[in-house]
Amino acid sequence: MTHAFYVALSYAASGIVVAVLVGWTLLDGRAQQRALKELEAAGIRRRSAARDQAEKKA
Amino acid sequence: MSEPIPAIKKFSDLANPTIFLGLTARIVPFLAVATALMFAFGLYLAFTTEGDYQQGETVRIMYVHVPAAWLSMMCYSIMAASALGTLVWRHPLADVSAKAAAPLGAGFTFLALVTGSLWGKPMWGTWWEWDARLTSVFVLFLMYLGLMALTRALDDPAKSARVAAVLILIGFVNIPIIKFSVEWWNTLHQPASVMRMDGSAIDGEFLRPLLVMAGAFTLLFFTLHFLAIRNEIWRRRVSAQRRLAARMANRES
Amino acid sequence: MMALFIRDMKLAVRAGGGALIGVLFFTTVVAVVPFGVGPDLNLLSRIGPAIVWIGALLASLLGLDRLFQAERDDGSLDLMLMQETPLVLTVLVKCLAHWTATGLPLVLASPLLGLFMNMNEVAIGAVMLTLLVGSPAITFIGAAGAAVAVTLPRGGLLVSILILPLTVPVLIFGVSASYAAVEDPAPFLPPFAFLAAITLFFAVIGPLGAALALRGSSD
Amino acid sequence: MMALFIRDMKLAVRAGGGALIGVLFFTTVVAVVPFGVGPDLNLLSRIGPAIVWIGALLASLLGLDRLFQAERDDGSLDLMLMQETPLVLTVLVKCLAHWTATGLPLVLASPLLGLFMNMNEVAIGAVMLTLLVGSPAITFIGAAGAAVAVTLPRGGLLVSILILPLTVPVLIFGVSASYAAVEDPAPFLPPFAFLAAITLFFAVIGPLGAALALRGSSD
Amino acid sequence: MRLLAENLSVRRGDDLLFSNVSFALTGGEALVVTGRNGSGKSTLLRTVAGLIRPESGNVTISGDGIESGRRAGEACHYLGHRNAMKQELTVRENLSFWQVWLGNFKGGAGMDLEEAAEAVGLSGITHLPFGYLSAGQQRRFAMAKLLVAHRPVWILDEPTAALDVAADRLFATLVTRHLERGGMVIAATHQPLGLSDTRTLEMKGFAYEEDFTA
Amino acid sequence: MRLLAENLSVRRGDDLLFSNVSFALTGGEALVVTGRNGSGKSTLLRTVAGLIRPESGNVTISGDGIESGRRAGEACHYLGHRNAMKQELTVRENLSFWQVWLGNFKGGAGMDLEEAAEAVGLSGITHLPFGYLSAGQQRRFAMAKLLVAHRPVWILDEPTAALDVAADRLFATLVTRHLERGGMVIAATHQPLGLSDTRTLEMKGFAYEEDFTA
Ligand code: HEM
Ligand SMILES: Nc1ncnc2c1ncn2[C@@H]1O[C@H](COP(=O)(O)OP(=O)(O)OP(=O)(O)O)[C@@H](O)[C@H]1O
Ligand SMILES: Nc1ncnc2c1ncn2[C@@H]1O[C@H](COP(=O)(O)OP(=O)(O)OP(=O)(O)O)[C@@H](O)[C@H]1O
Ligand SMILES: [Mg+2]
Ligand SMILES: [Mg+2]
Repeated sequence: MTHAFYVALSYAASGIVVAVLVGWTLLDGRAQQRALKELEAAGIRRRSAARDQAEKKA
Repeated sequence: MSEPIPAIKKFSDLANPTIFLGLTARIVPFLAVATALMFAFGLYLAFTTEGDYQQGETVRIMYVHVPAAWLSMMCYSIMAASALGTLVWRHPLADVSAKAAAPLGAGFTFLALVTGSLWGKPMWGTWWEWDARLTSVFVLFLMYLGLMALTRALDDPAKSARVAAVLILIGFVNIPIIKFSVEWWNTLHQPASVMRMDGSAIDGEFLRPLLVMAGAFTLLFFTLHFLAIRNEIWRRRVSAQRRLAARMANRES
Repeated sequence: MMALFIRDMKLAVRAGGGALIGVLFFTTVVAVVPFGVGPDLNLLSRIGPAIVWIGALLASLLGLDRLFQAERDDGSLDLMLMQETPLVLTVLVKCLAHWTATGLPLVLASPLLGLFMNMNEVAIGAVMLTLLVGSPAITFIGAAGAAVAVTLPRGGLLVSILILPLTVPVLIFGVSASYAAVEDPAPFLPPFAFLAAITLFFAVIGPLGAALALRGSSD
Repeated sequence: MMALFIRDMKLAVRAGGGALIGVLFFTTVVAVVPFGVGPDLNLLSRIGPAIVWIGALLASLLGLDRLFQAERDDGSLDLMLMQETPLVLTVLVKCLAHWTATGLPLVLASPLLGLFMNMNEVAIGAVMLTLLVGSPAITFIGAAGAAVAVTLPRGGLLVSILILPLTVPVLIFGVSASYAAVEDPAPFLPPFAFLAAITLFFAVIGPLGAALALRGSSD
Repeated sequence: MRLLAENLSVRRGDDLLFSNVSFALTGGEALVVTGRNGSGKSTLLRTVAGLIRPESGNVTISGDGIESGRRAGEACHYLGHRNAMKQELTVRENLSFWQVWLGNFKGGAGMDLEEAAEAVGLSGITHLPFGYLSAGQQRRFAMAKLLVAHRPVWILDEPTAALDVAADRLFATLVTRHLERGGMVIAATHQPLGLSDTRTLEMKGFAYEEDFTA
Repeated sequence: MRLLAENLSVRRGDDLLFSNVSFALTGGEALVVTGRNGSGKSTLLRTVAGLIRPESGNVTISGDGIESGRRAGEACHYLGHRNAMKQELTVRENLSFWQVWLGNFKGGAGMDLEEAAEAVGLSGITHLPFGYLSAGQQRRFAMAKLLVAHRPVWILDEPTAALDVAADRLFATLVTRHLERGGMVIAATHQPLGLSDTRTLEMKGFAYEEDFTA
């Protein structure tokens, strides 16, 4: 096995791990935002948001 | 998120999740771009500098192995600081930060283990050895996974925060062990040559790409950590609003 | 049936990362061994296959006793017993889901642990193969034990008593097949074939026994 | 306090022989290793103490996660938390009862397993003695883990993961004391004294931690 | 359709709990089982559901298109003290699992999930994990489970324990509607269920019998 | 003797369940806590028993020979949804364990085991394993537990669920007798308890507030 092989493998491994970390973080963020949107659509408002609106009206 | 960002008036405002979300929304794009640039430069340097006369090509593994190893320890230190924040100051974001850091730390530790093994096979002739440095890094990896398992199994954040913080602090003894294992015990692994009291003992030819790559990894870590904290805040909002939904349904019916 | 499989998989994943915890436990158990016997690589590689097998056995045992207990505690078991669907089939599907969620990750993690135990590539492959073929047997045996334990008030622990002796042959054939792959004189195939036979045998006997026990238990 | 001890012993005996399972598992683990290592008697007797210790360690994990879970499930834990009696003391007594029911049988079974491993009399005696002194530490550490996991649905494995790293020092000193007894140059007493010290240390820290965790978890 | 229980006797441990209990129910009828604590109500219900093997006697169901002498259990929904729902799964996942798994008994069809949630007055929160709900909400969704798959016979063991007054009324409506469609209901309870026009079976406690003192 | 709860607020998860609940009880008084499902009755009771740490406020007990500001929990019996009895042990073993373990609070003495079994109307079956008993019988023995060790305050969470009519009456008698002797009772319930002359606290549900949506 040449040394270049181990080097290539290390960089490949690094690439994969970094890609997984980045991908997971982004997908997780997307999922949470979707869930928030769903809740918002179902009419669950954050209390502070509701309060803000009330203040605006007043 | 297009929320208006409340102004930061005092230091403790940073504890406010909404303000934090606003800040990250502004900072993260810059961080991400900087990370990409730094990686490009680091990789360029890593593959254009010459190989070592002793280790040949494999020295290039160092440019990922060492930053990953450093970050695995730094990440745990950040978690320990967050744990202190949870226990001492009851900072609402501290627990979020610790929880968000754990998977990242596990990732970097895994990387250090894998690249170390890939380096060890050509250099030492074995993938693995139960010496003090390697074992302690492996223990660090297990600790990360254990903490992840714990925080996910206890789904009430208020409850898991203190338990996790205590465990993080107990596990912190491992970090000095990792750092100094090469000096305290007789190991295969080489002793520190970059970060030493009496100045660096490594050739500038290798030091330059190493430091650039270390910078790139660090930037990557902070970018991801910010994003992960943001995700965690959102996750808690989701679960809080779900509970609220359950209770509102009670009231209406 | 598919619905049950999917539900059980979802449960395993959601209830605190079932697979992750199992693998972590497996790894921890194996990692404890060098602390006991010392970091002698030769010795480690000799006892490696046995240790990995023991770790896998312990890891599969620890979650197994809840296989039906959880269903009974929330009343789902009653509804399953009332169904027309043959109970044996239900048990079989539950076993498969359990194995996929907890046994398979162990098999996949075993090469890594093989490396830590300084085993060579052939030995690692052999252990993985034997685990793949042998570990379902543990689940099937465990299912029968878990079913018997459900009848007893809080008999969770009893499972291990009932099933441990039955898992001994699995363990022995698994380990000896792994060694046979490395050491020349000993042939690999006979113990491996035995292992496969044991798994098939328990794939029938285990769910049958479990179904019988559950029918008898209900009250 | 005596009442609690007696009750817990009764429960351990009635709910399917806690002692028996541990011993069975212990025996299985120790019996499988010779299959792996082959019939090399010298090697066996060399690794014997380590294997017996590892087996005992794993076997004591088996019942540990249920230490408080059962009490919580039927509501007894609430009443115990309301009592004036210091909670630490309650936990300590529960640990002692658990050890008497499951740890002590392991100690008693170890000479037999020592014989399997072809250990000589001195080594057997040493292993038994170190187990007697060291195994309570595992229970005490486990109590803290069990208290942390008391609210979890699938606590079992998680408890083991939390406590295994902490038990490593116990394992190391236990094994090295056992070896020291057989090999001449190494002195037996220092590691043995260390082992005793660890046990005493955890006899204080374990119940304290468990009590804190239980107070925190109650709701 | 007709549910027939003939000469049921059940032994628990060494004791005969009850003997020679018989009753018949046809479509639209409800049977309320009453009696003191420990008189065997729960046991009788579990026997009818086929969960306990009686010492003697049997329970059968008959009707058009049902082969005679068929085990009654398959035609029954059983709602015991426990809800048979998983805390970790969402309400929708729970309900849809039972819908698929239970399937419909001949001669009827279950409701849609959302419709069933509507019927128990809790539409709109089916995306929540079951464990998030309060005791009363959980019990209501356990009732929704009866609606998503069709079964002619409902067996209910203390269905209204821990429910507040509003939920009690809702429950009575559901049962009445089921009866109107030709279903049958057997319920054990200590409290009035708010149903009009039911038959009552009073369990008289157990015939005490011992081999060793005989 | 006097039990004083001042300005109790309790947070569960991220939500404030209730705030500023105060009440005082003296010997011979009973407080009935009512409210809809999920309004926080059980939570209030557990807070009084010292099982949940309140966000603010405290519960203290005072009286002759009791140092002031003492935690109320130690003077209370708590009977929750679960009976705190082991299925594997016989009734007698269970009761005698709790008798010894709990001991008597200052100023009173618990009953004999058999006497207590008599008082709940189930003497003669104390030799059975607890797991063999029916739901109602188990509940009755859980009440017997209140009698074997003396405590001035009884905290009861839906004590009469699963009880038959006779047992309901029996329960009312036990509570009345306890009150006559100068005891105090706090009970959460959906059903009338059959007690004359009690005070009522109605839980109104929750105030919503949280950190992460602030
Ligand atoms: C799986 C095996 C390995 C692990 C877990 C591991 C772990 C680590 C860790 C944690 C560090 C950071 C130490 C510090 O900051 O003081 C490090 C640094 C380093 N490792 Fe490894 N390593 C492994 C294998 C190897 C191998 C095989 C080589 C080379 C033959 C190697 C060469 C280095 C070098 C040169 C450094 C930088 C030391 C310095 O300048 O501070 N490592 N490793
Ligand atoms: N661990 C927890 N985390 C968050 N919320 C919780 C937790 N436990 C309970 N709750 C919520 O607290 C509220 C009050 O619950 P509690 O059991 O006190 O109600 P209750 O008045 O006793 O209702 P019921 O009449 O159904 O018994 C419920 O809405 C419930 O969802
Ligand atoms: N496994 C068992 N062995 C022996 N006897 C048992 C067993 N299980 C229950 N019993 C007895 O059966 C009798 C009837 O129990 P069952 O639960 O049917 O009563 P129930 O009418 O539902 O009472 P409740 O009103 O309290 O719910 C009880 O006296 C109980 O002691
Ligand atoms: Mg009943
Ligand atoms: Mg309640």
